Order: sequence, then structure tokens, then C-alpha cells
Amino acid sequence: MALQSVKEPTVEQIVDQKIYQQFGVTDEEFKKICGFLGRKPNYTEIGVFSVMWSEHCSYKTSKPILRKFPTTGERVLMGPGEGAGIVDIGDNQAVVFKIESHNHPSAVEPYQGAATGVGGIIRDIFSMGARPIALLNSLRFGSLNNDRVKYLFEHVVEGIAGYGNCIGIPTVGGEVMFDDSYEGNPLVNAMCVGLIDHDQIQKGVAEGVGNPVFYVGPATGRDGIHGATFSSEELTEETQAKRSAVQVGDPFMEKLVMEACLELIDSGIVLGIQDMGAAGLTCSSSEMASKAGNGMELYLDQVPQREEGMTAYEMMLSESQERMLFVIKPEHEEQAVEIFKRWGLDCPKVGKVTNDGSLKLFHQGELVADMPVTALVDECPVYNKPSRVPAYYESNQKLELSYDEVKDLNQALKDVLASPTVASKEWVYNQYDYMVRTSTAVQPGSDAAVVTIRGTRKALAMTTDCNSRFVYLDPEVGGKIATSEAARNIVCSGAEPLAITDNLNFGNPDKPEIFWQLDQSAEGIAEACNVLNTPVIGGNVSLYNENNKGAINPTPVIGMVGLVHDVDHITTQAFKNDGDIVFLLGDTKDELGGSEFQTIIQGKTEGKPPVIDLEKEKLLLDTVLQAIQKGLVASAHDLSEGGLAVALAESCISGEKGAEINFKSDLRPDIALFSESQSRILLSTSPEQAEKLEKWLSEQAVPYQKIGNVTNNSDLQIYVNDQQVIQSSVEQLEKVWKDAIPCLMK
Amino acid sequence: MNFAVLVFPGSNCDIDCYKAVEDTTGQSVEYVWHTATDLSKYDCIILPGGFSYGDYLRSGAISRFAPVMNEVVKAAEQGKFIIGICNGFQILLESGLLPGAMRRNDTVKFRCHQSDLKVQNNKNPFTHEYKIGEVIDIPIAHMEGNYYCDETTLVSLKENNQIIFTYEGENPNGSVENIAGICNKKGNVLGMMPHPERAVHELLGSADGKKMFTSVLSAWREKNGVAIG
Amino acid sequence: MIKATVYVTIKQSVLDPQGNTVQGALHSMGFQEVNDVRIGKYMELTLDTTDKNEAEKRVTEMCEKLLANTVIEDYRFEITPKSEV
Amino acid sequence: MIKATVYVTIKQSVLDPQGNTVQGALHSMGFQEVNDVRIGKYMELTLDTTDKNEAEKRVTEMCEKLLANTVIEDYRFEITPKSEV
Ligand SMILES: Nc1ncnc2c1ncn2[C@@H]1O[C@H](COP(=O)(O)OP(=O)(O)O)[C@@H](O)[C@H]1O
Ligand SMILES: [Mg+2]
Repeated sequence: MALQSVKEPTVEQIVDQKIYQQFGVTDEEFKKICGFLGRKPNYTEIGVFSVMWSEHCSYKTSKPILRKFPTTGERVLMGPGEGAGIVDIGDNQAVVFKIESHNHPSAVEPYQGAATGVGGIIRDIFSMGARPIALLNSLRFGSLNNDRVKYLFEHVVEGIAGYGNCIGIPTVGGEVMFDDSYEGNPLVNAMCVGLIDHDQIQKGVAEGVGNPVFYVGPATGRDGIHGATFSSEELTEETQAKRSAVQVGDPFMEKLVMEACLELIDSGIVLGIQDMGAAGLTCSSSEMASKAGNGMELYLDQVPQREEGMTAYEMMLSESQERMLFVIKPEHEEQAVEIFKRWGLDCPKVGKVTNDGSLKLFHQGELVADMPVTALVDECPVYNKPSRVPAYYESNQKLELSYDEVKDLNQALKDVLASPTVASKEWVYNQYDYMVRTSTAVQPGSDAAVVTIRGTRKALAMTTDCNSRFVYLDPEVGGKIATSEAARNIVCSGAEPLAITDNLNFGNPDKPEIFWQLDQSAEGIAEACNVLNTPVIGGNVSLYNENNKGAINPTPVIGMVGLVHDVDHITTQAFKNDGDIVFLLGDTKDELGGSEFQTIIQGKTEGKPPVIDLEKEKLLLDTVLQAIQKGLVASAHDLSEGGLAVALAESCISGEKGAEINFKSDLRPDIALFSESQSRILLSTSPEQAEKLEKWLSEQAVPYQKIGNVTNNSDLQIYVNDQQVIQSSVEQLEKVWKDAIPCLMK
Repeated sequence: MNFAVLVFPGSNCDIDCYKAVEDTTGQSVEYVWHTATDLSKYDCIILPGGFSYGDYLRSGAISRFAPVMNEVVKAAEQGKFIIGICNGFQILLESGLLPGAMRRNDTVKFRCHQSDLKVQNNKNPFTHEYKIGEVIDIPIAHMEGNYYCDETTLVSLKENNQIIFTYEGENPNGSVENIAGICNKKGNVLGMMPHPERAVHELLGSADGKKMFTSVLSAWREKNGVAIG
Repeated sequence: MIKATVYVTIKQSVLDPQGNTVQGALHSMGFQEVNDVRIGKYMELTLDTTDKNEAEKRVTEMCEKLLANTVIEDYRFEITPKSEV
Repeated sequence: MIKATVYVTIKQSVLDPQGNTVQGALHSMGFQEVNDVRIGKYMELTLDTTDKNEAEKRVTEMCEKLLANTVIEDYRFEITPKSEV
């Protein structure tokens, strides 16, 4: 039984009934479209315009924001604009990476939504000509006490695992956080990192008038039609119904397509290649044409179709997965066909590069659409949305926090360790194959993952970070912290931070308070990137993450990659040897605003987030990285959620060691141990190296305190000003920390 | 000595196996496509892990009809060394070169982590460099590693010393008798769920898998009277 | 005792990668006549009840909540007294 | 055209991890009456032939060779002319 498609509205109906509004096209925009066409659009054309002019493809709301980001640097070979950004790592090699969200599809169908998110980001990487070498993911869910949230969490993780494991790219890191604001709007951001030689870099351009355009991948179905506009709207029951069919991922197919495309690229005959992501054939064809200053004709009858009776509109808007479009010279056709055949794939010729600057669609012998590609790609109006400081921000800024002292810090530590946000994510990453490709030198569970580069002494460190509570309380500070935390994780693993990719997950930007969050956090990220010398080489924007219960916490996820210059520098958070001396770098202040302690013990998120001084952060990072490179460091761990107490517990647990710590502080013990003051790193080193390390730290004027040593007695003992406040066996802490998520998921 | 690493559509540990052979034995190693019809030049044939044909239907079910599998059967009869790792093991089971079948892990989830294996038998070309009873650290990464065979088969596996590895400590998948790896009666075909090729360097967390590859090399040298150089 | 037999199939409009791959495999094994393959789940549940109507209600609930993913799958089931089987 | 409906089940003597897990999940969701769950596969094949006997022979062959693993699985199938469906 073929699915009957609804009869398409006529041009008159589109105008009279304002059908374009259903696609999210405003009256104003519709007028503009008519202007570009010199006539009124038909159904196919308005469909194509609506997806190209959606936030997802046009960034019409976020463009002014994104302009804030520094995007160039000595090492940047390609900044934002192509499928993914590229950074030089020397020896003719470069690293390619990008992050992308699949939030809305995952809210509807978590397994497939997450899986196809992973599939999509992998295509972005290999369409640049790069070999994907690692995956990461940044996830946000509501509270695990809610059944639907559990369902989402379980299946999102399975979907990520299902895709990455099958295609054989290790999922080496990421983060998962839980907060009520994500209850109806889970976030699923997937990042992929690839490796490339400089001379292999590809672009999505339709070069050479007259050259044929080829399609590779599975047949086009009616999947995810209007996915791009869908992800640019708030989730309502209506949008759920609008979704005609869920996209299903086929990682096996993508593996074949990936290997074949990399082989094709390697053969040197590719002029332009791009994946069909959001807005499928529409986006890839018009962007490729526009970037080359050309036009393109597509012969839709040649497009492989999974279902009968598909219309031009449906084919152009389908988001069927695992498809690619590429341009080669006519004389290379046979060679391309041969390569794909070896991988069991066809590559039908579906179009031609033209010189008239328009995208022309032919279907059943007729010209069914004719649109200028520049209008589609570059002429979408850009909006400067109104911005307003939210009342909650003002009141939090004024708030003076004062909580009764928490005396039982053993219990407090256990409570914080058992918080799903802090607890071990083993339940998650043990479902991921993080070892395939046998290059994973630091597995999930330390600060940043590290992947070695075969044939060299180099390695890449990678992480994703964003504490959205801080961003909520103060978006600018929160943006700075997210970027700094990512850099701290990279440095703690022994790498030099190179660049970032960002994923801006926010609520509805038409609301001035939300727009303010977006604007301010981008400001913070941009400033941090400038100081830390980590340009933004790509990213993704996901707006309208809200429902009738409200918006998500503003969540600008930072994906960062760093370069380990020599594998000998690779460092983990685990305490290594009995008797090693433990140092705390940085200042600890009375800063509980937005902390895990505040959330878990006080049940609140309020006040101001910790202050961050980017210059101090930079000094700390440079100092620690050099200390590691000089061989002065046995373990390094950044302080984040849960502060010093949690960092110590984690270093003990991962090293299967105990520690005896005496921390000197003017603060109340509960604040001293759980404050989330920024720019702090926990180091340990052997007694032999300790003096050298101290000397180095003093020279660099980085504040530090020698706080104790690693022991073999398998207890974590913490004294504050000689007063014992924590005494617990590491085994017990580990149990609390490891069992938390599995218990909730039973 | 010549090693072959077979490549099925969807294999993804092929490169890892290739690198492991190269790094641990320094011998010649080549990728061989699933459509190949001649394996005569190879002394050891490795069926790597991954998701051949996406593991759709059942893991290993479709691959076992690849043309190269006829040659693998012949090679097995000729007494050549054959190693199936993870998906490769599943293919060997589906093809009947090894007895039994795989079920979904009893936890129903994919599991990836280090695991302790006990060497149950070292009188074969794959493990003779290990000590019997030795516990080695080799990672697993699979969804369907829950080995099953019926009683009679189990008895004969035991009688013929065909159980090569068992899980020590926690059994991660529910396999019968904690089985992690078995060989055929003749002792020249090995299937195992854990990945020795992922344990050949300290940087990867363990180097305990090295001896599997060097065992094969020394066994071949002994068999062929090649002086150890 | 009642036996419920549940059939879960992938919706027509939704891609079935498994079915497609198996079809390809059957072709290359010489079963050229196979035009289409769709793969779903088949489940047998034994219920400790004798009330057919009640069972029907409960199995519907199980399908909606757990056994089928109604976003991409359809289901149907049959209820038979266990002895009959 | 002929439609073949193939049912593949795990043998009674073999433990079914998926079935057990689903049963556990149903219990914890309050479906206490569920005594036993077995999960198998349900496949629909369309065959480009009209000869029922021939189809039966071919589908048996497909099952034996590929669709079921007879070490742990049983199979059965039904053949119906496609138009009937
Ligand atoms: N979704 C995930 N996928 C893979 N690894 C994860 C995921 N979530 C957390 N991890 C891993 O768990 C470890 C701890 O994560 P997290 O607490 O977020 O670290 P940090 O606070 O240092 O950023 C990291 O190694 C991280 O990569
Ligand atoms: Mg960290």
C-alpha cells in the first residue's frame, strides 16, 4: 500500500489561505520571496524556501550573535561555513570537528533521534574528506524520577551507542546532566572529530558548469519532511502530529557510504561533495551551487525513491539519512561508479551544474520549480531581536546567600556524589564502544578523552562542557566558565587547547529575555575564546527548546579539542602512587551560587555564579600545561561540579588510592569543600618532583596550596584547618558514586 | 608468515587487527575482501570484529554466505590458523566452523569494558605462550556475546579441551560456563568475544593480548620448522 | 491461563534497514523472487488470568507502554486460552 | 505475488534474555500477571511468484539457511496469495 500524499495546494491557495504561514514563513518573508522569484511561488518552491529560510539553515536570529565569535587563528585552516571547521596540527595533518544538536527529534523518538544525530555529524566530518576518529555527546535530561525522562535517557544512550558502535567510531567522551528545566526538552548534542591531510580537504561546491551531480546513499522516503522547520519551532502536540515520518538511522549503510566516499575523495576526482542533512536535497544542492557561484538542475525522476508517488516537494524536503551529493567531471563517472559498486552502492546522476544561478527542478518531464540559489542561501532576512534583562537575573544578582552550616560533611559528600549529574557515567559509556580503532589512550571517566595519532607521537584531547546553572544565573559569566572549563579539562589531560565548536541550545528567542541569554552567553564565550586563544571553528544553534512549562536552562555547550604534543604528556585524574603529594592550584572563595551542593543540599539554584577572571585562568592553564610537559605532574584534575571534595573523591576512586588532606581556609568547612570557585586544578606529584613543581608554581605566581598526600590506606580523610570533616573508605564513596544512575534506571 | 584480515561490509576492527599483527609480529599482513576466492597464500586468517551487515537479523548470519567463507572452510580443513574475534567469532558460529550460537547479553545492553579472562587451555597455537590458569586483561565490546550450546556439545567441548578462555570474576554476558572463547576439535580454529587486538600496548590500558599474536607466529614457525630469528 | 501473541511491525512509511539488508542478502543467495522484506517482532506472553476481556485490555496497555514503540511501530495481538495452544 | 509470514522463536530449551528482561520490566510496571515472555521475530516477505508449493519450498530453504539459526531458534511460516492480504 503506497501512502497517499495530500493533494498539493495551488499557487492561489498558498496566497489566499496564507499556507506559507504553516511553514513558518511570515507575510514579510513571503513578499520577499515573491520579489526574488518575480512571481508567486508554487507549493514546491515555498516548501524549499521555508526550509532554507528556517532558523536551522539560515541562522536568521542567531547570525548577529555568531558574529561576536573570533573565528580565525594561526592554526585555523577552515572556520565556520563548511560542514566542519579544520585546525592545523602540524606535519601536514589537521583535525576536523563539529558539534550538532538533534534535540527535537530525540524528544519524539529518542533512539532514532539520537542515532540519526550521530549519523549526521559523522557525515559532516567525512564529507570534508576527513576520517572520523572519535565521537562525543553532550546530553541533558529532566529528573530521573520521572518515567518519561528515564525512557528518553535510556533510549537516547542506546541510540548513540547503536549508531557509533555499528559504524565503528569510538564514542570517547561527553557529559550528561540532569535538571528539571530539560524535562520536556532533552538535549542531544553529538560531536565528531576527524583527521585529515591538508591536501585532502574538500568543499561543498558545485564546480564546473556542465559537470554532472551524483547522488549516493539509500533511496529517498518521506522521512522527516519539514525536519528543519520542525526543529526551529517550539514542541507542541501539533508539531508532533505534523511530523509525517520519523527518520530511521542505518549505520551499516552509512559505514558503506563513508568508506566509499573516502575512497572516492582519495582518488582525487571529487570537485565538490556535501552531505544531505537538514533539508536534505534542498540544502545540499542550493548551497553547493551558491558557494561556487553557479546554478544547478536536478532531475528528480532519477532520484532513488523508497515509496511510490513521491512529489517534487516531498523529495526535496525529505530528510532520509545517509545520503550524499557530489560533483565530478563527466569523464570520471565510470571510476566513481566502480568505487561505489565495490561497496555495494549505486550513484545515480541526478543533476548538472549550470551557469544561470538558479536551482531548477525537473519532475516527470516538467520544470516544477525555478529559484535563484542566492535568494535561497544568502538572502534570508536577518533579524535583530529585542533583548531584555530578565527579572530573575536582577533579583539573583542582589541575593546574598546565607545557608546554615552543614555539619555532616561525610553525608553531604555522599549526597553530592550520588547526584546523577555528578555520579559516575559508567552506565552510559559502557554502552559505547570507546576503544574501537585502538587509539583511545584516555578512556571516558577522566577529564578529557585522549586519542592517539598513529605514526606520530601526537594525540588529540577532546571534551564537551557546559554548566547551564551558571549560564542561567549569569549568561555572560556562564559562557566564560563553560569555555574555561573545557580548556581546563583539555589541559588536565596534557594537551594544548586548539579551538572550539559550540552548540547554542536555548529557548524561544522571540522572547526578549531568552534572546538576552543567548546574546550574553555568546559574549562570554567570545571573550573567553579571545583570551584563551581558542577560536570558534564551527557550531550549531538549537532554539525554541521550550514548552508550556518554560524554557530550558540556557545551554551553550562547548566542544573543545586540544593537541597533546607527545604521548608522554598524557595525564589523567587518577592518583598514581602512595606518598604522592597533592596540590590545589587557584583560590577557593565563598561561591556556592549555582553549585551542585546548593542544588542537592539546599534544593535551589540561586545567587551569582562563581566569578571568573580569564587572565588568571589563562595563567593557570599555561602553568599547568608546562608543568605536565616538564614531567612534574602525576595526576591532574579540574575542579567542577561538587568542588574540592568531589574532585578529591574522583581522583581517589579512579586511582584506587586513599588520600589524607588538610586544607587551610578562612571559609566554613562546608563552603571550603563544596564551593565551585573557578580556575582551580588538583595536581599530584611524586615527593621527588614536588619541590620543582612548587618552584615552578611560585615563579609563575599561580596561587597554590600543598594540601596533603596520596595514601595506601584506602580512606579519604579530609581535614579543614586541622579539623577532620571527612573520613570515609574510598570503596564506600565509589559505591555511592557508581550505583546512583544504575539504581535510578532499574 | 602471512596473515590475512578479512573485510566484510561493516567490519570495523579490521584495521585494529591489521595494526596489532604488524606491531606484535612484524609479519606480512593483508586485508582480504569478502568476495575473495583464493586464500592459498595465507597462513593465518583473522575474521575481525565489527558489525558485518549491520548485525541485522543476527550477528554473523549474513556474512557467513560471503564467497570468502568457502575458502575459510577449506583453509580450516587444511589446518591453517583461523581466528574469529567478536563479530568474527559470531560468523564462525553461524558458518558451523565452531559449535554453538550467540544470544543477546543477559543484561540486554551493549557492554564495553576491560575484562579478566582465564586461560583454560594453552595447548594450542593461539595461547601456548600463556600459562594455564593465567588471568589476562582483555577488553570486551559486544551486544551478543552470550554463548550458548546444548549439553552434549558442552560435554564434548570439555572432553576435547576446546574451551580456551573463560571470564574470570563477573561474567559480562551470561554465557554458558563463563565461556569467552573456544576452538574446534582440531584446535586450529579459534573464536573469542574479547578483543586481544585492543590489548597490545600499555597506552591502550593492557598489553596482555600481544602473546596471542606471537603465539600464532611461534606455532607456525614450529610447525614449519622455521628457525626463530 | 491465557496466551497473548503480539505482532509488532515497522510502520509502512518508516525505513526498515534490517528488512532491506536481509532482502539484499536473499538476492545474493539466489532468492531473486523476494520483492520485499519487513522485519518485526513476535512475542508470546503467558498471562495468569482467565478473563479474556481483561487480558485484552491489559495487553493493549502493555503494547502501548512497552512492547511497541508506537511512534514508528504498529502492533496487533491475539488472545487465546492457553490450553488451546 | 505471494506473501510469506515467517515466525522465528527461540527454542523452549534456550534461555531468552530479551524475554526475561521484558518480563521483568512488565512486572515492575504493575503487570504482575505476566508469567512468561518469549521474544522472536516476525517477518513478512513478498515473493514474485504464484506457485504456492514452490514458494513453500523456497521459504523453507531461506529459513534453514538464513532466516533462523536452528541451533537456538525454531521457525514456522504461512504462505498466502498477496491479494488476499
Ligand atoms: N554522554 C557521555 N558519553 C561519554 N562519556 C561521558 C558521557 N558523560 C560523561 N562521560 C565521561 O565521564 C567523565 C566525567 O564526566 P564529567 O563529570 O562531565 O567530567 P567533567 O566535569 O570533568 O567535565 C568524562 O570522562 C566524560 O567524558
Ligand atoms: Mg573535568
